[in-house]
Amino acid sequence: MNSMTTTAPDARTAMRPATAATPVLRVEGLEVTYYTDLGRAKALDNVSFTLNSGEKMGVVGESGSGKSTMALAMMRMIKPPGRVEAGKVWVGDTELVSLNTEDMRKARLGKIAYIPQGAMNSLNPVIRIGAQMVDALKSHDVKGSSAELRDRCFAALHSVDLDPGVFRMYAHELSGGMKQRVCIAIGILLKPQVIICDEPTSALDVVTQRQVMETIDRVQDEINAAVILIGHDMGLMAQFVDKVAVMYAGRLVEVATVREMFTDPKHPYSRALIASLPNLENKGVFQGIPGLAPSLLRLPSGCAFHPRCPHGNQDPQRSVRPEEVTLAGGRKVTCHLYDAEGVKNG
Amino acid sequence: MRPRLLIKRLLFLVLVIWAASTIVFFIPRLSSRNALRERFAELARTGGFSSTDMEKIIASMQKQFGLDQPLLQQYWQYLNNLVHLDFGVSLYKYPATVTELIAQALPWSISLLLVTTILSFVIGNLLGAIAAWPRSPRWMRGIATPFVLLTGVPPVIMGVLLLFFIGFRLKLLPLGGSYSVGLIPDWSWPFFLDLMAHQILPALALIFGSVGGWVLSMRGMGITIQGEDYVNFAEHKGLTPGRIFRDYYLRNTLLPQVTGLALALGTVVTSAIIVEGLFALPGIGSLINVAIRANDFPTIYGIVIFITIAVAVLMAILEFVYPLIDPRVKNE
Amino acid sequence: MANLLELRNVSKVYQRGLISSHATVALRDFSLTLNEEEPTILTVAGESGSGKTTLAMLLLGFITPTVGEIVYRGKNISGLTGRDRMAYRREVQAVFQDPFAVFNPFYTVDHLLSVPIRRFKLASSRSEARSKMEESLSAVGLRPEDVLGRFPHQLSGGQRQRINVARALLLKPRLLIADEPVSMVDASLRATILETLRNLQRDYGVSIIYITHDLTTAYHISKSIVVLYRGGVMEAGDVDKVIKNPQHPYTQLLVDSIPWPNLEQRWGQQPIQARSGQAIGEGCPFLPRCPHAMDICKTRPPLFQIEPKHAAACFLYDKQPQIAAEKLSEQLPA
Amino acid sequence: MTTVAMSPQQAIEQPNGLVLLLRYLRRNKGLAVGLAIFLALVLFTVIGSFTVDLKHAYPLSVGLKKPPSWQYPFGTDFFGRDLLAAMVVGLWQTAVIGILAGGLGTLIGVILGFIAAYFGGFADATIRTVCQILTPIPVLLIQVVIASSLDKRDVTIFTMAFIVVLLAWMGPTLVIRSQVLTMKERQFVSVAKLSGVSDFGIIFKEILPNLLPFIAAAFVSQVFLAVFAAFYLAVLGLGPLREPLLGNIIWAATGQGAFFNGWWWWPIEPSIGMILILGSLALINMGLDELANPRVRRTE
Repeated sequence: MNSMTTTAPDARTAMRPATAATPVLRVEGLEVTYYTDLGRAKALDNVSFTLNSGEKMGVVGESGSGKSTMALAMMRMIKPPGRVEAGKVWVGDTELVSLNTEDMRKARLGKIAYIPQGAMNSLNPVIRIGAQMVDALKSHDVKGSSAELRDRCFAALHSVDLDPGVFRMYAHELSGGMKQRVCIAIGILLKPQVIICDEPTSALDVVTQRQVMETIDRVQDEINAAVILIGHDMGLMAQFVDKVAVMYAGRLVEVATVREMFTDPKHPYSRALIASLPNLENKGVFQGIPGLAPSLLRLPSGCAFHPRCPHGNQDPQRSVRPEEVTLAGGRKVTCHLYDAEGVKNG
Repeated sequence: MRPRLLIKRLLFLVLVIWAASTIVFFIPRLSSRNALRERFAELARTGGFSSTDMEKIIASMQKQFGLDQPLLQQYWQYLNNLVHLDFGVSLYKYPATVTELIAQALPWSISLLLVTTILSFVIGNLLGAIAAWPRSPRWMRGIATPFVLLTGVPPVIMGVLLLFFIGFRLKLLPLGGSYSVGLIPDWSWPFFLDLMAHQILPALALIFGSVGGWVLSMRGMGITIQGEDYVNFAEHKGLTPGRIFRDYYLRNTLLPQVTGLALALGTVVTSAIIVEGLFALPGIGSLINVAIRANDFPTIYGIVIFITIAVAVLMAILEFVYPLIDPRVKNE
Repeated sequence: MANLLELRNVSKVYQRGLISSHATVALRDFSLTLNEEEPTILTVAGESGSGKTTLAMLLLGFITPTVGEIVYRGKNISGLTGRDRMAYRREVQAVFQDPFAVFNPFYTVDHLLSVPIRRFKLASSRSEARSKMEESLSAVGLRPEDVLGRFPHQLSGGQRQRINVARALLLKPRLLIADEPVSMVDASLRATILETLRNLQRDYGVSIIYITHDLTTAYHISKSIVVLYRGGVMEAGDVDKVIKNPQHPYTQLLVDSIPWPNLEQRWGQQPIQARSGQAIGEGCPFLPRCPHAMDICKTRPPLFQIEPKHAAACFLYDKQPQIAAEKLSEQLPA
Repeated sequence: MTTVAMSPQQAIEQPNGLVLLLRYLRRNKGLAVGLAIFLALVLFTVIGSFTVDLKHAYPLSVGLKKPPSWQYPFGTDFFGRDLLAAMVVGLWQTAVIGILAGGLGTLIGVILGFIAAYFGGFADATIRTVCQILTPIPVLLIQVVIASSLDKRDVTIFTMAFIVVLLAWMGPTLVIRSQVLTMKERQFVSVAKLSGVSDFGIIFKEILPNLLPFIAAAFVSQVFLAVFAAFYLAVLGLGPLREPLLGNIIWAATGQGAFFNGWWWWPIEPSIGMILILGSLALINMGLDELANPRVRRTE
């Protein structure tokens, strides 16, 4: 039926050299609470996962599910009224949450880089692009003459296939796609071990989007970093990431490889999400998810998804908060349906 | 700046000056008062002048001043003089023309006006920037409120208070005048120091009057800029706080403030008029002060137009300079 | 019965600034006919700057065409006044993209529904107006008591976009312009809103023009599609034929760049050339980025009929029969 | 195309207006202080006008140069005015000038601003150019020219207010115009058009309500400028000489060298009065600015 390309599905992952599976990123029990005027909202609730170098993990979920909060918490950029309550974030052998402000500042871009969503105005409008790259290098005590620093920037621009001439240009002279690629170039200047992309292409056209995603893919191979892609476009996840984490109401409800997630989703919310996606096969079939995302200020009792879940109106779901369990093959899910089946994570 | 824009800018400048001079020309003509008659009436009251043949003198004076010609004719003549920077003759200091008076008074005022405008610009903006910057210490952030109260203190009141407490009670600084009596003005260092001593209090009065405005506008601008994505991304890039403050925050907040500089000069000049009068400084301020008291209309109008020209020219210059400091504007 | 709406060779040119002669052509020689008997869902697809939003503004009468005319029931819309104008307003409505911007922050969300009811006199009494509002809200899956009386900032983006769609349901126009109705809404809610729009067409005979850059949802909801690039029609026809068997090089690049949500459909075979900035003259707008560029492409390619209900404006198919721009609608299945 | 990262849906009932206002004031101390001072002044004037014989505010009504005492809580001046009565009348007159000139200036500004922004084209071009031409002209000096050409005898508070408003309307016109221009492009105006609302309906029902904070801020700053200008003219001796305007009292005091003759209370009291009026107006203006500009408000 599909006259589209027919390369083997997992062609990409098979080609990757089998690096020792030492997790370059370990997040343990991360918790964030916002003390708003209207009450306390637990935006992130005991989130844990690991990521190996060279691996790509997608984080999906509805708005308000805590995706961006997780990224900000890992970068320790949560501003009042929010506060990181607990948890550890290990990048290689450094633990970020306990670092002092100066070391954490150096760790940003040095060990863990963040590519912003609004690339449109993430670049300083009144100084040249080059100056915004060199000051990042200098802030991380990178020694060298201005020529050396400039060459280093040229290399970064080249790896995101931007003409070195961009070094002397201003932000308003670049297109949306070019601005996003400059942000990526800045992100890889110090060859960080982890790169977090917070919906990097949501403001771009579909053709430019593919261009930017290919750039991130190539850049990741060059510096062998782990990449976290935060987004809501499941199609993008299918095409780009190795494993997918689904978040709901501040909790990680399922983590699985992209093949497992798309062919055999376990958690009812993941299943509904996959089913609702417009696809070549199911033209004219509309399967929305009933109800609305819960308010973090007044979470439903028991499992937060129970009001919208087909299995939701029974007992454990309504009253008891499910714990995360590990299923066969390392998949993780947080749902009472699998309490018996999985191994409790303690 | 493309030539087309240059011409447009100069044309605008001429228009502003024309508007000011037209307003200043017509308004007094509308009112019932006759400047000359009042001037002589006042002279007659102070004795040494018989009022009988006053009407004849006034008539001859009016003819000599061309006041008896039709209004439009006068207006045309008036504009013609204006083009040659001739503001007519001062009634109060009769033989001297207004232009000469201004030329004499200007050097005294220039130093006071420029220094106070620049100082209040720098201090005001720096304090405003710090007040809005989240990282600055707690008490610094509350600095805006007292300064806002300061904008409520007109320079003349500040002048009176300073004059009384510092000048009169504590005798720290001279009470007025531009330099101590008995000193001969020359380019020597002691004279310069003495001159400066006399300028401190008036300058303070003027600075206090205008610095609050800068604090307020900068604080609003600072809060808006610091919410921008590029400041956020700068933090994500792990830049040192100093660099973020200087290159990302200050640079973007200062630009719009510069455009307000020319207008600020206009306001400082108007305050200087009273302060110079209060401290008996021989600048433009006291010149117009005396002219008002003496109903010397040509001088008043001459100075008003002169100040408008100065402000308008300065605005034009700033307009040219601005694209050099803000790259976004260059390729307009 | 005159057609509901006709666009006859409509072009829109924006003159940038008085001085500079540089004019950008937002929409070039676009013709379309919609009649009331065959309500349809037509997708107008394209990247930003393709002219799709300009077309929406033209249809809504917010801007006037530089060339050509838009005719509503036989009368040119720019000349409509009084009762005719209100009738046009009543029958041509829109759903906008940004759920934040559509609500006037000063009023509660009811304002968005109560104003049209009052202005178009859809209800004789307050209670009838209230019941009409509640009926349309529940039709989009919202409980009226959760929403009515609330201020926009108190509701989530999803709720607000549903009220936006409820407004269209309430008015039951003859033509609904949906300008990116689901692009700012979560995936889970997207299907519900698209289904409501589809039902609007199927059950109430409302023609819908679905304006988007997202071909996956376009394929899912519409019957016919027109692909725009820099103001020109590149390809048009039955949505199944155009998406599954794109002919114009630009459409091929567009379809190939769609991240389909299943692992069998890999993307990324078509090489991308950076989008050049300089203004193209008369020739095919895609010339600077086209892998099959030929000399003849410097002149304007007309529409060629590739198969029934499927046409593309590209000289690769110059052996196929030519179609005049005015006949575009014949390619679009009802 | 970005997902709507909205704050979670607030299911709880929003606290009513008064609580919100108090909470906003607690966070925005400047506005609170400003309002407090302003109310105090209003009280002083209202109570004063009942308890004090206002005729004493004029020359030769009481003993000369008496320091503050039980009989004359604010003391008397060189011309035999009871300064307490003078302050009450002076504050009242300053308020009249301020509100009259400020109100008129804002009204003109709103009308011209709306006409220029909403109907655009030729009207917009002329209004905008006129405003831009008049901006560099130092307003106070022109007011000096006007005042000095009027006959001293027929200068009353109302002529003062008129002089002040003559050149004060450009500011609000440009501010309101730019606000209406941005508001006009907003999508809820397009939706209103689609709902059959007429041009006037859009101006008064859709755009105007959202501009109230800006108009309020413009009004307060106009009152501030008007009071400042009236005071400025009075201090130059161009005000209504007989009226006990605060500016006049200070002009008379400095003229007689009150400080040097030991009558310290004579210039101090009107100065404090003027500082309180202008200071409170400036604080209220700052508070309203923040209300009008949500981003500025967010960080308190």
